[in-house]
Amino acid sequence: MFLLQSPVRLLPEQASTISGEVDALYFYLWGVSAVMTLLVAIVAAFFVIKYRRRAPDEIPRQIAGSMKLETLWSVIPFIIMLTFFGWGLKLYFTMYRMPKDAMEISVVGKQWMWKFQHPTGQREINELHVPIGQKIKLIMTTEDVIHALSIPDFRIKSDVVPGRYTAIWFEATKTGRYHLFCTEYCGTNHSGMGGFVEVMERNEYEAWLSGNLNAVSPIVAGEGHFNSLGCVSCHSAGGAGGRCPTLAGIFGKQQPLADGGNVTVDEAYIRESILNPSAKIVAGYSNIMPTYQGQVSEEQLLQLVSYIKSLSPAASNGIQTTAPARENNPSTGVASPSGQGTTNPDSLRSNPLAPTNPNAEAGRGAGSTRANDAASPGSSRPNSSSSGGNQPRRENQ
Amino acid sequence: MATQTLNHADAHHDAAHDEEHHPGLAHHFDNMEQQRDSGTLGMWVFLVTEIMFFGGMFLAYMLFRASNPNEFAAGSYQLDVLLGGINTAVLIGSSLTMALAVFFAQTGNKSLLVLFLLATILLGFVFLGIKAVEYGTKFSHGTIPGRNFKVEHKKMEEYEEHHHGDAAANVDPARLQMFFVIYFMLTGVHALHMIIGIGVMSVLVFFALRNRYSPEYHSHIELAGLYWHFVDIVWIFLFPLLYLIGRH
Amino acid sequence: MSSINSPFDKPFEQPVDSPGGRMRPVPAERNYLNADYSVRSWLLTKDHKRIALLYLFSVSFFFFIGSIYAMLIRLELLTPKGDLVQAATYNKLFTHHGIIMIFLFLIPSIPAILGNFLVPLMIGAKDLAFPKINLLSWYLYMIGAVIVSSAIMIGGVDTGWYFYVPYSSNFSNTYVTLAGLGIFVLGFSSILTGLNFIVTTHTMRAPGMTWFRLPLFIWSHYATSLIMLLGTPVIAITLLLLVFERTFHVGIFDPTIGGDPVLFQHLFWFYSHPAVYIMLLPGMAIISEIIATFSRKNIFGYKFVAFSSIAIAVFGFLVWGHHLFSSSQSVFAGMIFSFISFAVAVPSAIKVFNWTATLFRGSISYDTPMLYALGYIGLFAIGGLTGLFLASLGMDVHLTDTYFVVAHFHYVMVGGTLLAYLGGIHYWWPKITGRLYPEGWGRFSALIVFVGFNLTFFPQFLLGFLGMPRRYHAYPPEYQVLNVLSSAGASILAIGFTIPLIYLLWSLRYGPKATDDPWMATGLEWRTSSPPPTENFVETPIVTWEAYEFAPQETMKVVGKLTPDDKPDRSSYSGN
Amino acid sequence: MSEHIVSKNLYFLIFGALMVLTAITVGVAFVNLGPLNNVVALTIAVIKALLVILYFMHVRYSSRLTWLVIVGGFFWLAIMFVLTSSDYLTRGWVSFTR
Repeated sequence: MFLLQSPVRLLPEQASTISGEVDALYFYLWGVSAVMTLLVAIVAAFFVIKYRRRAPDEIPRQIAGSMKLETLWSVIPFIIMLTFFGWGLKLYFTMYRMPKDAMEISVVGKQWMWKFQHPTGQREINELHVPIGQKIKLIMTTEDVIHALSIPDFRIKSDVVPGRYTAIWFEATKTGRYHLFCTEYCGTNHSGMGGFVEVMERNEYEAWLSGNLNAVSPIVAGEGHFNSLGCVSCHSAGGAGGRCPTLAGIFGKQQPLADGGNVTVDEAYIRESILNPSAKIVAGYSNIMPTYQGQVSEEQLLQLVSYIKSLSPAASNGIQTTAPARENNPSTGVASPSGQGTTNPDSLRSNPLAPTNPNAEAGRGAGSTRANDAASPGSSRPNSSSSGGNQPRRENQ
Repeated sequence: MATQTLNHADAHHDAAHDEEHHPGLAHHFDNMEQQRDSGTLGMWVFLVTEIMFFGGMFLAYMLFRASNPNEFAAGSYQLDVLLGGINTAVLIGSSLTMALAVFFAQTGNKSLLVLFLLATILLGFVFLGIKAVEYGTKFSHGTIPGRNFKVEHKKMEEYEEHHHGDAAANVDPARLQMFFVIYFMLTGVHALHMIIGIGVMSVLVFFALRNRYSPEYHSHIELAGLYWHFVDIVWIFLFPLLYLIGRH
Repeated sequence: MSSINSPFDKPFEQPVDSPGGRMRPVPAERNYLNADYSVRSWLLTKDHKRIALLYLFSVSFFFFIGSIYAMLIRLELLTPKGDLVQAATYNKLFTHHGIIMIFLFLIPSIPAILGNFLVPLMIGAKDLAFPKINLLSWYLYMIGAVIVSSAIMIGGVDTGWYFYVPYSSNFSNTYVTLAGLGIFVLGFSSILTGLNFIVTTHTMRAPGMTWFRLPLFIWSHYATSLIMLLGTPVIAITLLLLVFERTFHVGIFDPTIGGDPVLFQHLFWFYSHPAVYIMLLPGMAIISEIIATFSRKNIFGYKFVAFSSIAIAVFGFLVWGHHLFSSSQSVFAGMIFSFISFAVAVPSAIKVFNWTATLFRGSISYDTPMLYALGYIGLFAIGGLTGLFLASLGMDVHLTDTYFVVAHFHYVMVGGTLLAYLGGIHYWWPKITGRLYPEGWGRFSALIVFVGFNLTFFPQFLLGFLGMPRRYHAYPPEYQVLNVLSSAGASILAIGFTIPLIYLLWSLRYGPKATDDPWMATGLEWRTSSPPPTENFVETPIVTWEAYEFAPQETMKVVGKLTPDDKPDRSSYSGN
Repeated sequence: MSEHIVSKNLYFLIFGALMVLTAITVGVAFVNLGPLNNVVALTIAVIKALLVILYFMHVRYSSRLTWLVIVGGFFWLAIMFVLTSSDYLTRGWVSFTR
């Protein structure tokens, strides 16, 4: 009982929509494992006691084996394992198939910090503020070594690989502060590379966003890079492509390639085309684009990707921030940063999901020890230290 | 008492018994055939590990070529197909001399055995010499992977001219380096195997001159032959994969 | 003495001198230990038994070094803050622990010590097929060990034992190159051991020792050798590429010039997952022998157990991608790898069930090796089943790179392999040294190890599910209680490992002399003297009985007469 | 089983075949066959390797065990290639944008 009453937790919080599913599989797996281990242990213990040696030189009657039994204990475990496989696969698809209506937050890992940028342009380091009840997709890459972003209470995790984009999504179901870890060993201060995810009520999130007025949305920033790097001189965003393919409306579509293949335009392809333009040439065009390897940082790349995505309204992921951003800043000319901080919260407020979300802790968290202090709206502001489990945990730096 | 003891010699064939006194028979083997079979199997098993060893690099080759086809073609174009071709012929020739050396070991012709072993060594050195010339050219142009990697512009222009009008044939110089990384790793490790082979064969020449081998006992020669042919096979794959892509 | 005895002459033919039949004095005779006492005769020996002892000393030494690192890690993790050592030091601690335990202890432990000692004895050969190569493999091991140790001593390595790029290639400032080269050399040692076992099993079997009369120990070692041969070259070339990348900055794994860090992971795990079975299969080999001997029963479903070893070796090569489920590997590949990973669990399950069934109607004694074997079955079951958690795609995402993984593979490696290793050392100790260890102390320490082990590693399952990441120098305070439990268990475990060290050394001088066959076991290794003579058998044995033939006397075959099926020709392997 | 001695003439014949195949593979490389270039080059290389293995290395006359060892070696190589490719070739199947 000591363990249950102490600040020790034995189970992580169920704070996202998939937590429950993962836990169900987990308990199923433990259940089967316990039954099988106990079966073997009890049977073995019974034999060991019942058939203990009674005379030093006794030789028991020998038994060769039984085809029937062998088949039985090969096939039955295999069938049980197929359920593990199927259930795990289903869950995996849920985790890694990205929802269409998610809010996209870009993540860049770096020894030893996490940098986040919200669609409205706010940046954070090692803290991530997200609204409750909103699907959130993290598009992630790294500036140096491999990291992995893990939020145990949401049961999500993915490696962050240099030169690639990976993504995870979640929808938080409970306000509070949750640990955010780097789980792929990344060097000296690996254990210091982490922080907290702060899940807030919708209105608090908006208030938090509006407290940060000079933010530039990644789309606008991307457009800035698009102009300053000279991309615009060739890939004129209006669609009048001459030597270069137009970028309007291509995202999510299939593009025919010069070598006869096809490519689906996604984040990875845009990235590759900026850094290694000769890799996949669109049919009908020459390989005249220079590489931008070394000239753009990972964050700038993510902003360029956001901008190019915003040129394809049909394919863009229907997140609230994308459309207003583009409308307010027609793609001619440099964006006005001042408009951004205010427009987007407005658009958020117009979202039907926006008002207070009732599902927070009503049906959940029965067995959790942290629900009480984390769930009350007042305590979920950043830096509000609440229970023992929520204290900032590192000493160094 | 249910105990079985057997006279040692009874356990074996008479032939085996005769062979027991062969000076080449190690104490823990019963007869020459068992010893030779063990050696052959051991060498084949070793060659399987070599397949896997080179396999890792071939896997890297496949994946990188798939992701950088133009760069690999352009890199291949910068290698000297004539020298590569000559080297292929030299190595196949050395395989022939090696096979003949085994033949003369089997038939007990000592002087021809030594002659063909020496011929194999010589061809090995010719191969390495030509390889050194190729490496030297690359060094002089700075086409060495690493921080100071330089593109050989003359060859690049030639290549682009060769493919003029073909949009997909343009090359990212930074990724051209990847071809040369693979080229140097594969040919370098291959050359290292050649050097080891030459060393082994030199020892065999020494032993052969001291009359150690006979038609009954020559498995060293056979095993060295297996190894040498394996090195030849690796090159048979390296030549088209490194020298002959992007020629057309 | 030392003609070839049938398995059952002793209990029936010879009166037992003392209770338990242990005290029959052995005349002082020539054996492999007293044949020559010079240092040279040890360092240049080609006797597989002496090489096994060389391995025993060096491998045990590194086991204790690795354990010290483990203790330091557990000490640091007593408190949430990183207060005992600095983060950089901690990273080196777990890297050294991993490298030493995996490459210097677990991989060579059972094959190179007990395998080396027993494979020729069990198949009735005078030695391994290539004694010089066997000695060379020990020297390569020592050279590799010296290189790795020097890397550790001049500053250490901080990349984790798996050397993931680009951290190891472009970022770490520690002695990665040296450590990589050391492991490269160790790999060749491993390859040569495997090569020797394969060839020996094929060509050196005694007359009448057909494939299905081989002890299961041999089957498992054969399967292990397959993995050593087919996997190790790949890690060798991978580390070579890493060293190249690090030295010349050539970018094989560097994405900025077209390289791919995930390729490293594929190549690395192509070896390192099967390497898990290099560590596991020899443990299973020992358990099969112990279970049979101490229940006096032939192994239930011999052929299933034999082929399950081969199946594990083969399937083990098809599942490496389950280490990459959350490493941006494609979802489709993840699906394939997950499916095959479940398939590899079936042969493991078959072994566990067959061992359990072997106990049925046996004559079970509670000697130390048997206690270790029974502990093994339970812990391996837990270790194996928790492996299924990690093979299940959606579950793995949450659990990978947490302490759950740490707990899982320690259950398999320590609860499995290490227990089997200790059981095996006890079981064959009389054969190796000619002395008996004190049974009471043996049972006591087996119990301590079992308790300490579970206390150390079971809390780590809970920690892992809570989300505590691996390789963390400091951790959130709510994880402390479980970490304290784990550290407490580790100190019990340390005691459990120290007691055998003491009493085994003690027994070398004071232990009662062992008979040829103190356990009434069946294998050929018990049909020669303890310790065996240099040539293993005074006369070449002829095998006419099946493996584990604990037959009552009246139904026993007349031993020594070859039936038409028994081919006495050792080289009959070729062509069939 | 005594060892098989291959005649000298067969060695010369194989040598000739290998040289001819080398010439062919070089010649074909200068003709543009599209993706077929790779197929032809690899096919010729495999044929050459087989000739060397079967005759120079005497595998044609060797025991079944030797065959098994060789086939096993290449089979394992294939495992490495196929399963690794199963990752690289299917990366785009589940894209993050969908």
